[in-house]
Amino acid sequence: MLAYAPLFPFFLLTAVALIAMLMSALVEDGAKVGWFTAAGLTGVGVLAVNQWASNDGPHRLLSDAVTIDGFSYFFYLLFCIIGVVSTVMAIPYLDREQAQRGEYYALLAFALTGMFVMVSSDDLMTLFLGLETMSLAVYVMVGWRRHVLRSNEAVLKYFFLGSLAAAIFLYGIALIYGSAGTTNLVDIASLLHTPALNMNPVFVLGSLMVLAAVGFKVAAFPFHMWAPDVYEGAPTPVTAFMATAVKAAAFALAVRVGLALFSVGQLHEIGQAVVWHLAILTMFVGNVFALVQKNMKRMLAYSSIAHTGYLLVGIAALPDADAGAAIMFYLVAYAFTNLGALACVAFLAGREERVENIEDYAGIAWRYPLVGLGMAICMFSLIGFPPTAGFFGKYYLFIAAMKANLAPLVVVAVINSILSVYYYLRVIVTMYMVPPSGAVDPAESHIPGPTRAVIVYASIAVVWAGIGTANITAFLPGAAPLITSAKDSMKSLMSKPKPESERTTTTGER
Amino acid sequence: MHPAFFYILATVSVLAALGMIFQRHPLSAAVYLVVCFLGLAGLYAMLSAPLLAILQILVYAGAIMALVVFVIMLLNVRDEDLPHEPHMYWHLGGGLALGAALFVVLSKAIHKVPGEAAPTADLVARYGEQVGGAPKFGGIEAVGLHLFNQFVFPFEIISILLTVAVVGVVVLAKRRI
Amino acid sequence: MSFLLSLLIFLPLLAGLAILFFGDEDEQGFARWGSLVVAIANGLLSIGLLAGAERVAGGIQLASFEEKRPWIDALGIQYFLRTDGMSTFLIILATACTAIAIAASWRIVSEKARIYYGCMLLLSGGMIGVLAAADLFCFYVFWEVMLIPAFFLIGVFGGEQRRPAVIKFVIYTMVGSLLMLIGITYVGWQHFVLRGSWTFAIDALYGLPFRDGIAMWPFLTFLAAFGIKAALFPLHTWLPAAYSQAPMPVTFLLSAVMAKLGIYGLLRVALPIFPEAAQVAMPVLAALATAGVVYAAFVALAQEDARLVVAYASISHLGVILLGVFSLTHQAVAGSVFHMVGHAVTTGALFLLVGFMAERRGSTLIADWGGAAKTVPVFATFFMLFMLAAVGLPGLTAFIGEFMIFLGAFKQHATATAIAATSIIFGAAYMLWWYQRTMFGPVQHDGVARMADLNMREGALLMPLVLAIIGLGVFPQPMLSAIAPSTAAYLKHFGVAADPAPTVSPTKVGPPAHGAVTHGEAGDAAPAEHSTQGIH
Amino acid sequence: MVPTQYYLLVSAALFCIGLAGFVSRRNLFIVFMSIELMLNGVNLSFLAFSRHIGSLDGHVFTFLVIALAAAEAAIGLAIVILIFKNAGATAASDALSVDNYQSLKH
Amino acid sequence: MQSTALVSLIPLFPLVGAIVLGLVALFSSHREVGPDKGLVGFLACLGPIMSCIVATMLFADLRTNPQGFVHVAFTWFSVGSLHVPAEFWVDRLSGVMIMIVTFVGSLIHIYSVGYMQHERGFTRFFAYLNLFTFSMLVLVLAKNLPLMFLGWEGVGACSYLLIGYYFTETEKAQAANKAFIVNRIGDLGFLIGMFVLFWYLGTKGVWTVDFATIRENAHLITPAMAGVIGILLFVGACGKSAQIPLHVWLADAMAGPTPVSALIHAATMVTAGVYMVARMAALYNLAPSTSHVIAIVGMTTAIMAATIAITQHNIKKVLAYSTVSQLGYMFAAVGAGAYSAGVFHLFTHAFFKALLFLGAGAVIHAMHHEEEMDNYGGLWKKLPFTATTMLIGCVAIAGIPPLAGFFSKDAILFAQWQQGWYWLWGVGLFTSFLTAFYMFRMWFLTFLGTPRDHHAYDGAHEGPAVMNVPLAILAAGTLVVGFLGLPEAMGGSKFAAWLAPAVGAHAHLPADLSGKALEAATYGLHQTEYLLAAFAILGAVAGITLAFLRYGGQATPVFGRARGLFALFQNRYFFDHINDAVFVRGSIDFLGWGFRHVVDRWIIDGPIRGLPTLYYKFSDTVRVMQSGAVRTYAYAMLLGTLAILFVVMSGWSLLRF
Repeated sequence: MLAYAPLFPFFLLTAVALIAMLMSALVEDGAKVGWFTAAGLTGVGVLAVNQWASNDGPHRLLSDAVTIDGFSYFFYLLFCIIGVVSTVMAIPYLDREQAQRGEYYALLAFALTGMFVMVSSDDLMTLFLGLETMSLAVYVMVGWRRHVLRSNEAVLKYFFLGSLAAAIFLYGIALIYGSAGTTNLVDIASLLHTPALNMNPVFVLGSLMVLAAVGFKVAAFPFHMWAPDVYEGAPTPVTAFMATAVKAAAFALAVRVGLALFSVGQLHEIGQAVVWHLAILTMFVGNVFALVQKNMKRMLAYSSIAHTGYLLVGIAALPDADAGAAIMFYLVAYAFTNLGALACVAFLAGREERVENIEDYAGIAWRYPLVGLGMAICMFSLIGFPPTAGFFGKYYLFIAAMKANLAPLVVVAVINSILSVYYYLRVIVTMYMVPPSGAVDPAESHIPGPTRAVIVYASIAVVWAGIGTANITAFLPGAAPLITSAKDSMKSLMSKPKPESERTTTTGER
Repeated sequence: MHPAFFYILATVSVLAALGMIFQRHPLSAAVYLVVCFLGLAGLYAMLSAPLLAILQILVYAGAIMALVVFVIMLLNVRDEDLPHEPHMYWHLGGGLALGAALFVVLSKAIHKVPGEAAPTADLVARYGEQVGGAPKFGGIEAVGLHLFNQFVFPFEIISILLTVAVVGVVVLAKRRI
Repeated sequence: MSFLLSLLIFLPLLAGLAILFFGDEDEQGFARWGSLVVAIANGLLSIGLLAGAERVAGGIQLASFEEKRPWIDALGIQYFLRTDGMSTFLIILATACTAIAIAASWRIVSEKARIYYGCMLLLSGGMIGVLAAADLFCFYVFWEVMLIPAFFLIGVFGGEQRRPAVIKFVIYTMVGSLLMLIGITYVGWQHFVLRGSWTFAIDALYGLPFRDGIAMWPFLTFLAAFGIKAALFPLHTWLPAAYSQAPMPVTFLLSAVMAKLGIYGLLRVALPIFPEAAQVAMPVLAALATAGVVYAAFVALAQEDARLVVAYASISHLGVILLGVFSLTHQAVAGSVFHMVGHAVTTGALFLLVGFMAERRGSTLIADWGGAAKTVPVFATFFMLFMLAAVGLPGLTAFIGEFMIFLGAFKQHATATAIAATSIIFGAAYMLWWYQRTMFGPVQHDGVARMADLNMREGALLMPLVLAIIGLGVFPQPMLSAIAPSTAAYLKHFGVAADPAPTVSPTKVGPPAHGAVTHGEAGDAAPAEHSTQGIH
Repeated sequence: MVPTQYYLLVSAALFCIGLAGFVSRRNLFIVFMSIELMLNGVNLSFLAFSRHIGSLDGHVFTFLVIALAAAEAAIGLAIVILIFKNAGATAASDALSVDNYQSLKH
Repeated sequence: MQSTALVSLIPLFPLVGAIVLGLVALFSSHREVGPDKGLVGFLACLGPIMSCIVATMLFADLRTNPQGFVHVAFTWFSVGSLHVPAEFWVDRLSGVMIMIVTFVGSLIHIYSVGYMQHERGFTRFFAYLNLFTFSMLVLVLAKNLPLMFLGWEGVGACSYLLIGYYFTETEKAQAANKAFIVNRIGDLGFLIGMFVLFWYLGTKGVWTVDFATIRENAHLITPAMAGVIGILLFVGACGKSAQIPLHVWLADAMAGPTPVSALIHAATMVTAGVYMVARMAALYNLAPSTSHVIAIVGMTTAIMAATIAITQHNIKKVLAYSTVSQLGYMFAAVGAGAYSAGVFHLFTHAFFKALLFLGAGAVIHAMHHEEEMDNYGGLWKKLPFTATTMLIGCVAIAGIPPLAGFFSKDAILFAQWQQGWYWLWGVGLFTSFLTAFYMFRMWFLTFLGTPRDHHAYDGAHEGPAVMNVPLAILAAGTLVVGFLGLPEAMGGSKFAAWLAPAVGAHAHLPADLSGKALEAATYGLHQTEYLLAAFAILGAVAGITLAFLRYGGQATPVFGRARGLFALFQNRYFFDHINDAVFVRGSIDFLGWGFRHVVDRWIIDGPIRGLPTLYYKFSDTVRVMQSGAVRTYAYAMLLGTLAILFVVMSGWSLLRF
């Protein structure tokens, strides 16, 4: 039994999800399920932290399908935090929208289950199944407001395009399986040192199809087009969940897959070249399209695409461990930032999300100082302004890219950061410096407690994740401990011991 | 089995697939798809995958397609409910051109898949022999053992996935909660 | 007192946050008194930086306050603060100006006081942080931290056109600082490549042997950031917009301290890290600085709004300082550092006065004034003093800096300096003309006739500036002595040797043994023992 | 014996036909079925490769994909039902058209 | 060279006075009744008088100690090789200057107590005046160039403040601006000259800005470089001493109260340029061509100002142009290497021009601030004392022996002759004729004839004693000081001998002569000198006669519009018109406006504002690509995938396409 101890967080999470599912059938008030889920996720997080602290190297379990290492724990914790925050954020939201049902939280927990799988599996097929578990749950969450046609439209688009991406992913897996004889990433990575596989067009084709599918999940150009529509149409807490957890999971997947498939020889060249171009295009597309958006959520969606572009710079800098660590840090920073920003958006939107246009935010910072401040901090973080976490994330990425001789990408990223200033700043300027137009219908003058908590804690986290240092406090991860642990996690990801089981890999005849 | 079966089944599958995308009414498309799936089941069987062939017929052609047909019927989709598709053939032409381009790339790569399929003797040697001389490869026992030895974790995941689907469908489609 | 620097930075920062969150919205009591007390306390603390100064051969060696803690070990980033002769006085300047600016805001801010005063303190903390930072990364963080409170101060409390102005301000600054981020990343990485470890400690980055030709690019990124902040022509257009729209105490702080940070950055970071590239670029940069000096002077001449007159005057004077920075002589560099303080008090004082003008008359348009010297003689007296200081009258502080800059720069950029020095003409022209149209002549407006003179509070605010203007103009030497060792150390990065000692006066003054207009025979007549006297 | 490549070609053809159907048809059901077709194409590949290299992994994968397809079908059809009901109330004639859902754009 | 702290006391007294009075003025600025005028007047005069006493003490010591006294008060600023101490130096040159400044200054302070009695800003006026005295003393006492520059600019600033004393009148305020700005043009030359000198001497290993050290090492400077430095410094002198083309401010500067005109714009500040050139004599000696230029500029200024003066109607303007003209003489002298002659003229001019201005002030005071001579006439009867003293001044400036002006002017003209610059001598002689003419024109118009403004005439009366005593003292001085500078022929100039340690002896004869040759040469020299003096006297007498004929007897002289050449004179050679049109309007309306509205807004800011607009437009255009249709998205995805596949597979030649 102890051999499976590293899986306990996953088991616990699954249990939480199942109990939440059962509760939602039995308990009338969905909010209770929500609180239960939040508590359960906290428990999972605590468990994960405990195990992480005593982690003694990667554990490969269940026929090498699962590898639980520092990388996994890092993301477990991140997912738990995001899970708790988005649960808490959703409780008042669903109350307001009169769509409070326990299943929402169960699905959220199930989605997290899928993400857990995604970050702790070394097998392409298992990764894929995790991805699909997550996706199916998120599809349903996107369509949560069933009577709202825009929400329906969002889920329709997301589902169909997601399925298409899944099919492409799957075809890629098939080609990889056919050419490498295995779907285990560790095995593939070691096989890649043979030129036979490295140069095998079938394998390259398969890898590229996987890359395209991952590109869809992270919303990279030209696979990004679903994102604005879905982000806009989805309930705001779901948007927050997608922009943070789903994106983080997708990038974790990208790191894992990228490290395995694209880190050796010619494939590395190919992967880097493709990601190089995708990064540039993604950044530009995100920033150019974001500028003219009137809808706040849609703007954030394009901004999310732009950030995908920045993150792709990090992906292009792989397999350098610093690049991976930078990506992880960035994801954390971005998660807090977006949770905070979208919590503000969710609150300000009012019933049925009528107030979502940026111009409606005129003078709102003076009516809701907390919301204004929280949003401002998050916008500054998105711009990449010190001392917020967003800045440090970008900085680590730039350092990593420099190290990988990708200075041009850094320059492009900086140019894009400049472009992004325009639209982020507009939000702050509107909130603080434009007199209220009177068009805003204040849905509530009182900010619900959970929303307030989310905004406050997210804002603090955004700042703290920037300036926190190891020698001020050891128990709250700020910039320094975060990047250190991210680096350690990357190291544990990249230094794989030999598989425990001696499963022979059949490579097939060449 | 004789290679001719392959050609027949392959042709049926591909043509049925083509037929599916050319149908105006989803019901007839579904029928074409079932035909295609049946053809595929045959091909599975030819690839020493009897279990999957059966599952293909039972689950895919049977359950899933039945579900699709059922939903179409449930929604009572009449002809006038069908979307107006004025330039359907043009669109299909474009789509097929795209598909063809991809196909060219894929086929070029597939062309380079090295070597030949493993000889049956090898499989027999590795997986044992069923009654009747066929290898146990692809049989329910071998696949089952493989599944629950090597792929128990994915199996568990897929069960979670199915649970998610159940919850999701309930949430989405239930009339009033 | 090793934590003095941290205290100086974090006292205003934390107090600013506290006021921001817990201050009152309307009553103003806690917010403004609290911030004033903190600012004054910080000002007094900053004087502690002068403790432990010692007289050494080259001047006065200030005690070096240093503080080093690991911050982000993974990249060798440290929380590293240190002061020297260049930064100490600027820190004192920053703390003093903060206190004055806060005290000057008394009547300007009527609502949202907590935001205003909180941001003031945050801005102050950020500026002190920039000046104290000895780690490039810290430097950058503080550099950007300044921007946020400045953004709110201008954008929320500014004038009619505040929104375009503030957006311009932020975009400009961001463009510069993000480009600088590339440069910072690059030099850190180069240290890693060339020396094998990550560090951003500024002094460790001095003297990195960059590959030929490549150093110009990162240098330009730094130059962009600092040039924008210091309004180097033609990157100056944000400045008039921001300065004229910000509330005047804020403009005071921006002009007195923030603009200096760009110059400080050049001296501390951009030039010494890339000495070769800097030397290649210097003639061009000196030409730009000169162009800015003359150009801004002409634009100032054509302004109709006092705020813009001073704003462009500020650009012109900053150009002079930049000219000094781009010259590698002891006089020019020391003069630049000195003039940063000198310019701060003179231009700052003018901005404060413009603020008082706006308070009194409700307008800073020159056409709305005239003859005010009759109704507000005390105001006019202060104004006259500051105006004369701004035109560089000897005996007042700005002269010392300008003189040394021009003198020093003349060695390297003779033509440019000669052109830039015409600013003493044009500077006098726009200042005097402005003064005349505002203060002299008959009283033509009722508003002017009914105006109240400076009250005690305002007078008390201006007194430190008056004292600084006169005191530093007459007795600049203690400060210059303290600056000199640092500038000498700075110039070593460029291979500039220490100046020879000045030639002392001969012990006796003999009669010049010249005939009438003796057509170049003087050489023979001069006593031989004088010919090499004083050459060391 | 039929070479593996032939199977793979059939698989690729099915996949591509599925794609073509996906991008060119408006009918939600047919788009949906196109996805199913693509998944089946992939399945054929899995099995062909499985046979080719004599590994049972492909079989398991196919098994999993069928289960996945079932789940996706359930969700997908639920979405179709949902949207048909919601949209049908307003514009019945095009409720089944993909192109009907373009309100989220630009 | 002795060191004595007394030197530093000289400028300190007026400084203290200025500060005290300034504070009093500041704190009483809102009082209806100002502080007691007697007390303020006493305080105001105290500083200059104390300085005068100290100066006299030191001056007396200079007889035995030609090297002078030095005191380093403190180090002003010092960085690297640049060392600028606040070091004051009384030598024989500056000794003369401090005597002029403190003595004449004291007299004018006393006079002003009477003159300014009824002005509102009484205290303020004396604060400025004391501050001016301080600055002027720093200027002359400074031992190095930057410190001299402090005084140099300080007097400029005080001049600005005092010209603008009646600030409620826009024209007067503008005149103040003009004075300061034109001076600044000269200061620019001064500064740059200083820089060139500093760095050039530096290349020779001498790092200094100290006068004494410069003089010691002047031989290191090549003639060409000395010429450059000399010209640059002379530009500064032009500004301060109102030489062409920077003379335009001085006439306007008469907007200030008349004592100010007497002190600043006649006796002291405007002579600073001459003083500076004399200070740098060692340098100018090396650059004969530059010296020649200076002489030419000086003489041109002299005649030009004289021609303008003959057409002026305003009594102070006449005196102002007269001052410009006399300053021109002084520069002609120093240009000819006759530094002692130049400084001697400076010295005598200080007396008689201060006298004339104060006299004019008395007239103006009597006539209720009427300055136009058109309204004077016949004042002899009302103001006999003033008329007498002014007559002495006029005679002196006209160059009638044995008054002060004769000897000093004669020395200057003789110096031109000696340099072989005969035509400059001729111009000087003609100017001397003009001088006599316009001065007596002024005197006749004012004091003779019949009153033209009876109302003012009836109210006119002599000023109080406090005004008359200084007049008397100055008149007495005018009568006697000339004898200090007797020509060579009449026993030689004591003044020149006095100055020799500071500026060098002006050798009249080649040094290598001896015996008979020397005697012969000396005889010839003396004959020439007598002859030239006779010419000068003749010219002066002719001028006076002409003035009497033209203005003396007539009851009401005709003041018509001048025609022809006289129109040119009356319009001041159109200098102001050209300056205003070209420089003032050019910089404000053309460059300033153009830079502000065109360059700043469009050329620099245009692209910066344009880029965001372009960005926005571009963004607005491409957004339609996000069509909202699933199929579009799917196409994008598939085309993207295909593109990647194609590019990669062909680019890496994995496939043969």
